[in-house]
Amino acid sequence: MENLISLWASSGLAQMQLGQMIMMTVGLVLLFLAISKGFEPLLLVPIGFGTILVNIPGAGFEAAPIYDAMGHMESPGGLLYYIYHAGIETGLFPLIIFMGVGSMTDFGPLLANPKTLLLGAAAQVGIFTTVIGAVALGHFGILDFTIREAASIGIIGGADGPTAIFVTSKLAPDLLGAIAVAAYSYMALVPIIQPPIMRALTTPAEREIKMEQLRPVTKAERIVFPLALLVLVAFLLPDAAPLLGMFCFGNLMRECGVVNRLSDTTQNALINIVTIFLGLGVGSKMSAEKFLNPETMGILALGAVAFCIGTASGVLMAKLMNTMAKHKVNPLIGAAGVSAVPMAARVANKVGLDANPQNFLLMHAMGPNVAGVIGSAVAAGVMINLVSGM
Amino acid sequence: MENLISLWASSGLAQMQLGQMIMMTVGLVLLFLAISKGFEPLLLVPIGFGTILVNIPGAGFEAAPIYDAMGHMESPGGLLYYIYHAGIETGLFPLIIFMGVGSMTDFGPLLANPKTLLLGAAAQVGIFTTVIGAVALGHFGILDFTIREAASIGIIGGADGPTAIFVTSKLAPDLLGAIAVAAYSYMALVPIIQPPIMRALTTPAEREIKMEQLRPVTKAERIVFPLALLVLVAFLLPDAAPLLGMFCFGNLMRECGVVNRLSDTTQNALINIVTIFLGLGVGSKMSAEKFLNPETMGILALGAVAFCIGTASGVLMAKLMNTMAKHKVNPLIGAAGVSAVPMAARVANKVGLDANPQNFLLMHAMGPNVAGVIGSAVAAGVMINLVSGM
Amino acid sequence: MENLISLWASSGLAQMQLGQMIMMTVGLVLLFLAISKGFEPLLLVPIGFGTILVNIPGAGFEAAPIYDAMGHMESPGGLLYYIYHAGIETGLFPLIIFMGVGSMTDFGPLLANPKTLLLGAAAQVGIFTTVIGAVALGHFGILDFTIREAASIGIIGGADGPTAIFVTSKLAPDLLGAIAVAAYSYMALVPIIQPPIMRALTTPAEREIKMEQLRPVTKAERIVFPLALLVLVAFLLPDAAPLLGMFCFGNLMRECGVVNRLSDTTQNALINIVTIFLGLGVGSKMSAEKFLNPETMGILALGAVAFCIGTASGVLMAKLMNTMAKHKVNPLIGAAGVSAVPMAARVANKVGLDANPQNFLLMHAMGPNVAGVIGSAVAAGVMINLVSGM
Amino acid sequence: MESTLVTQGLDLMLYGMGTVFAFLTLLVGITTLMSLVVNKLVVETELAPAAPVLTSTPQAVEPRIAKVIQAAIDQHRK
Amino acid sequence: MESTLVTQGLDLMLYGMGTVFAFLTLLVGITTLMSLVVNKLVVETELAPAAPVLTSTPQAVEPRIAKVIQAAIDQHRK
Amino acid sequence: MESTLVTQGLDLMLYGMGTVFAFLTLLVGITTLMSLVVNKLVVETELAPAAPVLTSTPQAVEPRIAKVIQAAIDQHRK
Ligand code: NA
Ligand code: NA
Ligand code: NA
Repeated sequence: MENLISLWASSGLAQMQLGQMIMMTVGLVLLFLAISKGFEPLLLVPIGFGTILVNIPGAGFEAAPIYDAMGHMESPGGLLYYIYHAGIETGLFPLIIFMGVGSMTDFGPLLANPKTLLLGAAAQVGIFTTVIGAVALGHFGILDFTIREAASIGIIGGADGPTAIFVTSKLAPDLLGAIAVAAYSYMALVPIIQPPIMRALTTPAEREIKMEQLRPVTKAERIVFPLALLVLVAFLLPDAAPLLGMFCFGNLMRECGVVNRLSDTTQNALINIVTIFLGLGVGSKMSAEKFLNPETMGILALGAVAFCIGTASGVLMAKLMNTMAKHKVNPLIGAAGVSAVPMAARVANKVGLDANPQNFLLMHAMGPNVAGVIGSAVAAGVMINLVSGM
Repeated sequence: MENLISLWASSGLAQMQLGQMIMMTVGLVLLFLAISKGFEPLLLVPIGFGTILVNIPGAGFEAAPIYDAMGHMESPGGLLYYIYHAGIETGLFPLIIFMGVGSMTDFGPLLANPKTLLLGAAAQVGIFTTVIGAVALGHFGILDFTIREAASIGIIGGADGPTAIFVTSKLAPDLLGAIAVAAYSYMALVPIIQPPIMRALTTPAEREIKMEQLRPVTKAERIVFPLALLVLVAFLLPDAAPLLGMFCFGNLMRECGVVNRLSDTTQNALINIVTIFLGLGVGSKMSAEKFLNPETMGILALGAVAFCIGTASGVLMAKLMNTMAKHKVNPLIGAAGVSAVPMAARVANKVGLDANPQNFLLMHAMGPNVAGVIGSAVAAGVMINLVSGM
Repeated sequence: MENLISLWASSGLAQMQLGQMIMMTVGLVLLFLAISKGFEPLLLVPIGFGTILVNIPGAGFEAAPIYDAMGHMESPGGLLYYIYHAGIETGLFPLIIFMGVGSMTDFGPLLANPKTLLLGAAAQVGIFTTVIGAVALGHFGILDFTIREAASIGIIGGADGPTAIFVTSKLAPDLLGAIAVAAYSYMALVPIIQPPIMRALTTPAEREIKMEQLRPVTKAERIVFPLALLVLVAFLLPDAAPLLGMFCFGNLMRECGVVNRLSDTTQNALINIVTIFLGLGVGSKMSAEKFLNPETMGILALGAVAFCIGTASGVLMAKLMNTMAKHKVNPLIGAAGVSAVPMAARVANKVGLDANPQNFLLMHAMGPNVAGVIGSAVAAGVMINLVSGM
Repeated sequence: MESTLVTQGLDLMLYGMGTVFAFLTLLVGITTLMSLVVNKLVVETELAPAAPVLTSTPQAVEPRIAKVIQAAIDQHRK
Repeated sequence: MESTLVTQGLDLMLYGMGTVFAFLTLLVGITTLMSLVVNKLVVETELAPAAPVLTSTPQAVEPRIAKVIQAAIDQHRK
Repeated sequence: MESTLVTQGLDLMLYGMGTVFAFLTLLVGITTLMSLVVNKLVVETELAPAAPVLTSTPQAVEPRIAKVIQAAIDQHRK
């Protein structure tokens, strides 16, 4: 009888709290969006599943291990506990992902047209405007964000998942779940969020601008570029060195041509393994007390604003550049500066084709697109530096 | 001269104890069975090799690291020490393997004929009967098992390696070597152990029963099933959530169709890496003092009994179902309920073909086969819960 | 304004020291050698990149994590800190690499002609002569090496990267950067270092010696050999068991034919992942204070000497064997005894072809080549044992 | 007392097998129901044919491997 | 005081965007310069055609995969 | 005293090279013997032709890759 009581007492039904049920539903919704709607499934499937796992009452997925006085383990920790503390709290997983992304990135279009780097810079306006927004919500007493939290929310506008996770795990780990979900959701929504803004800020004539074909880029340039970027970071912005250093390392392995074994593994087995665990680990921060509160609504709202402002800034920057330069750029590719690689570049291409079915912008948009990755990593470095000193 | 003495004193010959020599022989026998007889080589090759390594006197494969008072490492630990404590004591390796097994599992046959789940339930009778057997051996003073040890021995009857390792590492880590070896050895012996029992309990007519062809299963069912199972586990049996949660996660990645990169890696690089280290880590528990004792003989004997009872229960359950149902099942597929995927299903198929060369049971037997995995994970959850409270 | 000062104070330019700039240049030179000259790129690309990363002032790549009094993390450690302490200080990475090398090694040529093992033994003379050299430099007050450091320097002559890293991380971790760089650089220089020595020590007639074709080797021999080697190590030289045990394990997985999944992963994803992190971790020891000192010049000089003596010893041993044996060996294959697989074997082949365009020595040279791996692992075991007791 | 161990064993058997059977029997029902509901729903809505599934982040998804597989598939179709 | 937070936010915006623009503008210059220099240098010296690149350590670099890929390439060329 | 270091170095050389040569010489003998014994035994018993080696656990061993390889092999045989 005692056993029956023990079994019942340990069942989910007896322990389940409303918040946990809601969070499990949130997890299911994330899975639905990922599987049925194609929302960044590589991350949202593990995050959604991790959300469900961590909210199963009594399953102990995020339980800490217990040691006796002699240091022997009395009871092991939960899977998500180990994943979070080994891979996310330390920053290792986002950095390894960044190495993998670097080894998948083709800097060719950027090298052929370096001034598109400015579009990647402009789109980061979204990040910092959103910080102001979060701070203002705090100032007017609507929500209560610290400067560390405001900075983490702003980085959603960087449209770069691993950067957002890296920054948030350093500055505001309690918001990690909400911010990662917002970042990946909005990246998935890029095809819906961006086009109206792009059309509103451009004339049909501008959207039809044909850009001259990109010059071919030599192998030597491709090899030297990640090293040049690394050295520049080392001299000017060491705070961005972890993210950009690993990014450049991955890219150098890709381009140098003598370590293809390593580059292949970085692009496949390694990044896949880390992606699974990164997603589960982010899910472990999706507990009711951390997610179900007004701040999350604020984060979602501010994140959307950040995306919109970033998109607009990119487009406007392109128009500004056109007032000065001889070779016009199609302002649509400015929107790709938010990163969200390669989705944002495809969106620019599609909106361009709508205006003129002969106008292929994809390669031109890849330049600002990867520039946006660099831009938000730089922004991340600056923010970590400044906020830590505040 | 001192150096010569030091070299001699540190040589294996000078330090070797009889127990270590016997255990190295045990390791070689396991390798022989794995390589020459095809006994579950994916696990028994690493386990056998780990057995040899850990019994090399003076090699320090399971030495703990030594730190000075300042926390600096004075001497590093051995390879097997790190593997065991990082991957097995924490439960991480069995859980990752379970995720991989989930991503290799096709629930189609089970979904087409859900009542075969009952066969997977029945076969778990072997687990609990064996617990009684172990307890009885203790009661009559023949061997000395605690309830935690008895439960771990019983799980051998689950015919599922990672489940057995997960349970034993929590309840009775000192028996890990013996129990893992017994579990994998008997899984390999399924083609020898099961057929006589299957024939003894069925008539030729029963063995010739033709089952109707399985209906096709839709993609949507396959996607929703792991989620439904997960939710059920969450509500009713959180103690089974670690194992079944990871199993469902792997299966969802397989079926959802949008994360094939992740599913591929889970089925290949990741599960292979973890299998190597899991096997070596289990081998690290194969020391003379832990393996060469009467309890090991008891474990081997009880394990064999567990398999036999499980097989018989599955067959008898199928016969019982036939007394009530309209669509008869061939009772041979009940034997596949022990799990031992896919060996037990192949055995059912083969015994069926012996009775009637036109009677292909393989797909029908896959239902109870994977149901057996679920069944023993459920049994594992119940046992961990109940035994922890005793 | 304060922020501007903070940004400037944290920029690389403000913090950069001369030593760091030089080390970053060293890193770039290593990358140039690896990429443009093909110097062991699989290791030197990660080592070179790691060298740059660790010398970025303020980037914190090797910062230790900071915990508060309660054990909560206040600030995470740097990427290279975690890699070094988890994988190199513990010895795990070199051991896993050795397992991978084992699974890539074909012992066929060695089994067909076991006496070439003696060539692999002779080439280790380079190791021990170099120890004497390092000790002599200390004796005469030119440089200041302890016996632990001298032993680590000697192992460069083993021409085997993971062995050198394993020994040095145990005996003299501060020299790890210099020794690993020396080891891999000289391995890359084998085609330049060895031929003059080989030609100087042999007559044209000797270089033209044709060796009889190798007998075919059975699968059973290939399977039993790693086990026989393991047992011999276990009985006689447990100190060499970590390295040789993992080497034999990898080779057994390769040859046994029943765990091809595991062997494939060991040869690809696993060794690639560990190679990347091993290289970065070694790079983390390339700081100015550890690398920019007279000892490094001594290490580079002694390493070159070690290679030359090892090469000469192998060739002379082959000539010695010819004075006694019926079947002559071409003394050129003695040079392959230094290991540096498979470069040294290719060099032997090439020098042989220069002497006689019909004389293919490649397969004959593979025997001493892999014997050299065994030989230096044995030497490593002896040195760790003896030096630890001194 | 000695008998406690036996009692514990019997308890384990009783509650253990009970739970296993209860859980899997329930799962039979849930699975059958799930299949019915899902297949009805999906036929009706055709499951929003999973969108063009813009496959996200990595643009350069191993084109080399893709080529290999394509070649193999071409080969098979011949 | 309350306004500190706002001040901090504004500071972050000012110095943050400033740094981002300064850094990426500088990178435009550096990249352009780098391309000029590199392409000039490499055309002149032809970059020491990377040597026969004796591809080091692992002799048995996955010949099975190599075969597969070779087959696929052959296939494509037909 | 200073000379200790030199003594240690000489000891290391003496015992080190001694062990390396002793071990590898012994290995020459063991290997030769092993080959003799193994090849005699295996020819006689034909090594229990490794059974049908029911390749255990994972049923779905990467059929996609298998197809690719099969295609490549077919290709090569043509
Ligand atoms: Na961005
Ligand atoms: Na089972
Ligand atoms: Na060597």
